[in-house]
Formats: sequence, C-alpha cells, structure tokens
Amino acid sequence: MPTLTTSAADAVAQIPDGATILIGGFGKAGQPVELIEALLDHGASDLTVVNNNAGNGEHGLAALIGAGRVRKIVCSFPRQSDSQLFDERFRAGLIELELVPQGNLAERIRAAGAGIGGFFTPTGYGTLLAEGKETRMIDGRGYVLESPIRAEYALIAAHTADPLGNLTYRKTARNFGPIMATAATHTIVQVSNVVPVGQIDPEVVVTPGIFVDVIVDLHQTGLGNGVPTDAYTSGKVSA
Amino acid sequence: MPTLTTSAADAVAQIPDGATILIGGFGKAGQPVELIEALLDHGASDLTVVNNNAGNGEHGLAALIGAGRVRKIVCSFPRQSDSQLFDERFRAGLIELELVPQGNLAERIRAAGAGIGGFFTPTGYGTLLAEGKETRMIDGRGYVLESPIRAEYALIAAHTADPLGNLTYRKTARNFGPIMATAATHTIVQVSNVVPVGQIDPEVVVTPGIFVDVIVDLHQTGLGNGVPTDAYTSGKVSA
Amino acid sequence: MSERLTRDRLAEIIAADIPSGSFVNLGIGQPTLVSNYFSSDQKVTLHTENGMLGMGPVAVGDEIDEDLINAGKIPITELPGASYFHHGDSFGIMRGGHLDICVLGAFQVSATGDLANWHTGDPGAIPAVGGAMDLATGAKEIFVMMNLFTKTGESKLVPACTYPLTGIGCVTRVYTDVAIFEILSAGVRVRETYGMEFTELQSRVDVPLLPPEN
Amino acid sequence: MSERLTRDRLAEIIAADIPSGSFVNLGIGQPTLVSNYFSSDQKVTLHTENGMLGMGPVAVGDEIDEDLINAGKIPITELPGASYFHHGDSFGIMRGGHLDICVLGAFQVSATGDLANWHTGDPGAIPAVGGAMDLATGAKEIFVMMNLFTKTGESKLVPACTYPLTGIGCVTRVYTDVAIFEILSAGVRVRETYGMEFTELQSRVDVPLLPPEN
Repeated sequence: MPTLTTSAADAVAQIPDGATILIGGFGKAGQPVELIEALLDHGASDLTVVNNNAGNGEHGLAALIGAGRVRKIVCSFPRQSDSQLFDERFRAGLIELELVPQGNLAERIRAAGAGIGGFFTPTGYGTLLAEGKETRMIDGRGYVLESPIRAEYALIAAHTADPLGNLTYRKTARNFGPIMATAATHTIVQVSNVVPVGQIDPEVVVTPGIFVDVIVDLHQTGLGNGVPTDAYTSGKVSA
Repeated sequence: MPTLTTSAADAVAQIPDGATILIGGFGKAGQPVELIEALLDHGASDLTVVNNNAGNGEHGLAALIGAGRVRKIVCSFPRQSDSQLFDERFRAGLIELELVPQGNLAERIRAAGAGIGGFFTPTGYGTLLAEGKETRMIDGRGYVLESPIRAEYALIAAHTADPLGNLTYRKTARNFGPIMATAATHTIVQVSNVVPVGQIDPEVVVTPGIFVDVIVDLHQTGLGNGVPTDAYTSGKVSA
Repeated sequence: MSERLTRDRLAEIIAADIPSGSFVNLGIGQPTLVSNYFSSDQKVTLHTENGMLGMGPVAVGDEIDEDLINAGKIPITELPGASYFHHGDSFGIMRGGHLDICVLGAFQVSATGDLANWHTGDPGAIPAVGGAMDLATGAKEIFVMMNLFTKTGESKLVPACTYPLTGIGCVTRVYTDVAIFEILSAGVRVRETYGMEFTELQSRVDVPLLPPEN
Repeated sequence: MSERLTRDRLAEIIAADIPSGSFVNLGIGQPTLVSNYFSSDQKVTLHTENGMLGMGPVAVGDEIDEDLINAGKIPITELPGASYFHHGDSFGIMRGGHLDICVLGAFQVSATGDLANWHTGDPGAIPAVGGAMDLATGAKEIFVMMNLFTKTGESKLVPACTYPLTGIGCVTRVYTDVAIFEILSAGVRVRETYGMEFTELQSRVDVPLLPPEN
C-alpha cells in the first residue's frame, strides 16, 4: 500500500545526497513540477538525474541543475533554445552528461523494471554513441549491447490514482512515467486527483499500484474522498 | 488500414505451408478458436506454432496438432491433463518441441516486436533449458541470452476493434495477444465486436492499429455499424 | 509436542507469515490453499502471471467468466483495485523483482535454496515448465510448501537436487508437514517442528540442520 | 526546365510519394511541412515518438492542451482513431520496424545512405540526439528532406559523411531543392532535377550519379 499525502515536501524528504533519480516528463508534459520544486527546497545534492532533457527555462529540472544539485545527467536531448542553465554548467565542466538515444534511454529504463540484464539494440550502432560498447552482428545487422538504468527514486506525474497506487495518465503526458515507475526502488507520483478504490476500471490501469510507493495528491481530495472527474476512471466498476 | 471481414476462412487463406504462426491465448482465454478452426479447414501444414500450451481437449490448437499440421511447437506448458493429442504425437516423434519458460517466451515475442536483437534474462540460468545457450554474469547474477521470436503470422483474439485496427481486450484474455500482434508480419485478429472509428477512447487502446492487418468480425456488425457495448470502448471520444 | 501439520494448517501458518501489504503469487496446486487464510486487514494483493493483480477468490456460479482465469486455468474473480496487463508486462513484474513472495510446491529443495519443481528427469516424461522458472527467479522471497518426505520416506530437503533445477539459490523458507526451515547463509535453520523432535528430524534429513532458537 | 523547389513544393512532392495507408513519422523542423500536403483519402497515420499514433494538426486557440504535444514540443491535436502509449512502447514501434516512412532533415547523406543529422562534430557544441538515431534505424524507409547545398555551396550528398553518423545505410531517398535522389544498391539515381541540368548537378556533387530514367 502506498503512502498517500498532500505534501510534496514530505514525499521527497527521504531522498539522500548522491541518489539516482528518474524524473518523468517530455518537455513540460508529464513533468512532476511540484515534486522537483520540493526536491529543490529539500536540498539533496550530488544527484544523478535521468530525464529526456536537461531542463527548460528557469523552473523545475532547470532550476535543480542551476542550483548545482545535479552531478550527472543521463538524457537524450540536453541542448535546447532554453536550456541555458544546463549549458552554462556543462561548458564550465560542472555537470557530467551521459547522452543516450531516446529509444535506448526508454528501453534501458524498461529493462531495469523488467529484470532484463542487458539487450542488443540496433539504435546507435556504428555511431559515436556506441563507442566503447560491446557490439554484435545478429542476422546480418549490427547491434549494440545496452544495460538497464535502475534508480533509487522515480519522480513522476500521472493524472489519476486510487489509494492502491493504480495510475492513469493523460494524452502524451504518459511518456516516461509508466516505465520509470517500474525501474525505481521508490516511486513517488504526483497526481491531479485521487479516486476511491474500485473507481478506476481494471482494464484501463496503465501503472498497477505494485510500482507506486508514495502518492502526492495535488488536488488534495484526501483519501477516498475524490470523485472520478472524467473518462479515464470510467468503466463498469464505477458505473 | 487493416482488412475487415466476417470470414475467418478468408482471413487465413494466404497462410502457406511451412509458416511460423504465433497463436494467442492462455488456456481457452484469448484463444482465437474460429481462426484456428479456419486454419484447420484451410489445410496449411508443416507449421511452426508458438503458443503457451500445446492444445487442450480435441478442439482448436489441439485439433490442429492432432491433424498433423504442426511440425514444431514452441511453448512453455505442453503437458496437461487433456493434452492427449499433443502427447501422442510427441511420444511418437512426430512433433518437435521447443520448451521455453513462460516469461522468456513472452519476452522473446516482445523483443521481436520491439526490434531487440537479443536480451539477457535471469530466468532459466543454470537449468536444463539454458543448456547450449550463451550465459553471462552481470553484477554477480547469472543471465542467459535469449533471442527474439518472430513470425510471419499471428492469430489472436481481442474484444473490440475499430476499423483502424485499434484493439481492446477483456480481463485475462488479454495475455499474449498484445505482444504477438507486434511480432508478426501479418496479424489477424478475431474480435467480438467492431465499433466505428473514434469510439474507442485513445487512452484505453491496448493494441494500436499499426500492428493489425486483418480483423475478423465475429459479431458481424459490419464496418462502422457496430455500437459500443460496454466500458472498454467508453471514454470522452464516444461520450 | 504438536502434531504433524495438515495442508490447511500449513497454509494458515504461511498466510500468517506473509507481511501485511505484500504482493504475492501462489503457485498452482497446494500453494493456492494459502489464499483461504489471509485476514482482510492483511491487505495482500495476489498476482496471477496470466495478467492480473488483485485476483479474488475462485468464481462460483454466475461469477464464472471464461475470460477471467488464474494461472491454473481456474475461473476466478476480480477484487476492487485490480488491474490487467499483457504477458510481457506480467512477467516483467515477476522478473523485475516486484513481487514480495511467491509460494511454490517442490520436488526437492537443496541446502542452499536450489529449487527443483518442474521435471522429474524421467526420460519418458513430457516436460512442462510454465512460469515456474520465472517465479523462482523473480520474487524477492520464495517460500516452498511441500510434504517433507516422499511416499517412500526420503527427504525432499537434500544436500543437492538430483532432479533438474528450476532455479538456483532462490528458496528462502521451506514449509513442510513436519518442520519449517529457513535457508540462511549460515545454513538451514529449523524454525519449528511438528510431530517430530529435532533429533529425529535431523536423523532423517541428510542436510546439517541448525536447531530452533529459543 | 522547372525551377528550384521551394520548401513547400518539396513537402508537397514528398507527401504525394507516400503511399496511401502509410504510418509515418515526420522529424522536427522542415519535415513537419509534409503534413500540410496529405490528401484526406490518403489515410496517412502520423506517429509522434513521445507516445501517440493518429496525431492531428497543430493546435490553435482553445485546442491547446499542455498534455498533448509532439516531439518538437508543439501543441497538437488528436484525430479520431488515435492511441496513446508510453515511451517504451513508442520506441518499440519504431525500432521494431513498424513505421513505413520517416522523413528527416540532414547535415549530410552519403552515397550509401549513411545519415548525419544530429551533431556537427564541433568540439564546442553541446550534443543532443533525441530520437534521431531511433528514427533512422527503425523505419522501413528513411526519406531525407534538405537543401542540397550548404550556404557555402558544398553538396550535402557526399561520398562519405564527415559529420558524426546518425545511422548507417538507412536513407532510401533524398529530397532536395534541386534534385530528388534514390539510394539504390546500384548507386545513386537522380529521379528528377529542378532548376539545374543533370550535367551541372553531377559537376557539383562528388558522388557518381545515375541519370534519370525516361
């Protein structure tokens, strides 16, 4: 049973210096902004962060990087028009970058959650990003061996949760959330609303509660007081 | 765009002798019975079949095996109280068996669909079923290298389709269907009902239409005449 | 001295040993009895490898739905808060180490926790493995539930398995009709005996046993 | 002789070349123009790697929803029959070879279809790859859309890429403002030229070209 709270600060309070943290989101969609801000306030440093990007603008992950809390970032697309906080620290040699093709990043996270020790991917074969990695020809095609990306923590955003931690997402905000939830020892999710157990149709659960440790209810409906607000919780169980 | 038909016979008519076929289902749940029966009538032989089991009773996959159409079966659990048709042929040396732990079977099918050339799994390490396979210690744990299982055809059963081939399933009948749909060049699905495009909520699609080639409408509502009959097609698009 | 345990009493003891809030998979056969003994405030969530978390009791009468079965292909029910997923994801839950406990039957368990439960090695047998290796490898803890002795009186807790292995060093506890064993790095500790003194138990089991702690 | 192609005219030609019913991914930047030219009966389904099939046009006004964006992080809309999935599944669609065509921009394309489009190799540049390598590797066909010459007049169709590679031997066609090229096992065939005769084109491109077939 996950812990249900309305406090993002409480949710991240145990994260130690030096932790590896998967942070969901692709751009702003699915980015757990409140959890990242709580982590910034919490003060943990020397972090390794896994995210598709390296922060945009001045808030969220960008602020965490700007504040010098991130020792290393694992991502596919650090450089953007508004990634100035990352850019500065990178050029100054203050942050380490592991650049990973986006699909390999996703598959490595998925592999960690699914107990796969490594996998051969065609993506990146013959490129700079495969340098130093084991390669193999399989049925005439080149593949690179990639390893799982595990973490102590995942911070993700979902749309709706029930108190058992079953989650649904909304549109392209789903992105990395479901796979990151599987790959971390402690998964902390911020959600827009919490509905009573039984109100999310078992057929439409995207992340089963087994993967969730802490639910931060941003809508603050409190345990079991939420009401389903849209289609993502509909279905015969609630009908 | 998939082909939509009410004829299981037409759907399987192109399957040649010697084909490799993924057949969905776990026990009777999710077993595409009408497609298997059509395949039996069609007469294709020398088949390699991938299924969790090796047939139960006298119908469906069991009948296909009993009729001598299956040269080789790849499965996790051939021997059951009512697998007599397989048992006879196996003891007589008339059918080849590749026994695969169930989770490795699922992951090998998933790998084929996701373009993974091979993966290291802990399952089976140190056992008879890993004999002759490449193994590796990773972080102190033993893993076995397993290869993808691709096929020319997949025969699966789903609950609801739209004419674009988007699919939903029902309860534990989901089992192997979604991963098999991704791993075959030609995916043929039998469904209980077909609803117009736009009536399956995009959030609850389990198999996107990109993976589906032929839809056999068992309910025979015909293209676009179906009506959503339950929760699995509900959601804001249809509301 | 207490009596040998019946299967139901053994199932009751295993159920009581499972921590509140655990995610559990019960193997086909004897281990399914365990589900009868969970208390309602124990909040145990059952996984069935054919694609479900939140499995409820066996379905009866009108509850029977051929699309809703467990790994033993028995019709079951769904509890509030359940979820469905495909076989790839379901075995990812197992292989990824997300299940707390799996209870399995066994032909043999070795002193170091090797498990043999899928194949007798009989050359005439048709082998069938199902999800046994995945379960043995994936769960954080494997509890074995079995009779300690074969019909001919041989111990199924052995120095090394002679039957083909299911998994290596995976078993953490062995629940039997005459004793409960904990497989520790220091050796095999007897937690309690039933209907047999420790000395007699040791004389019939060819594995050095650590006596119960007081 | 026709004129050099504008970007819009080039996008229109590419759109017309995409077979009816195709599943297509359009790279960030120039390639997104292609979506303006699909006919409604062409039934092309657009994939965006951040988790969607059935992407519709760019969202305007009230349609804008911050949870619904494309790979370029532009707000978009959803068409009837769309579906959402997570990043693991989305890149499985690509890597697994399920997309028919991907249209990408490029810094360079080699005579054998190698693609360089993610990194100039400039030691001062901060590299960013995103989904470029996955797209290059995964789709059944890669169409490149680019200006043929750099601002300083050098051909971007080259004997061998000097910029770091994105993918090897993956490009099947190159659509440029002055010519359309097909990368074949026999060599590079010019399908058509625009605003430039074949002879002049060959003189400016350091790759042996096969002339248009009549």
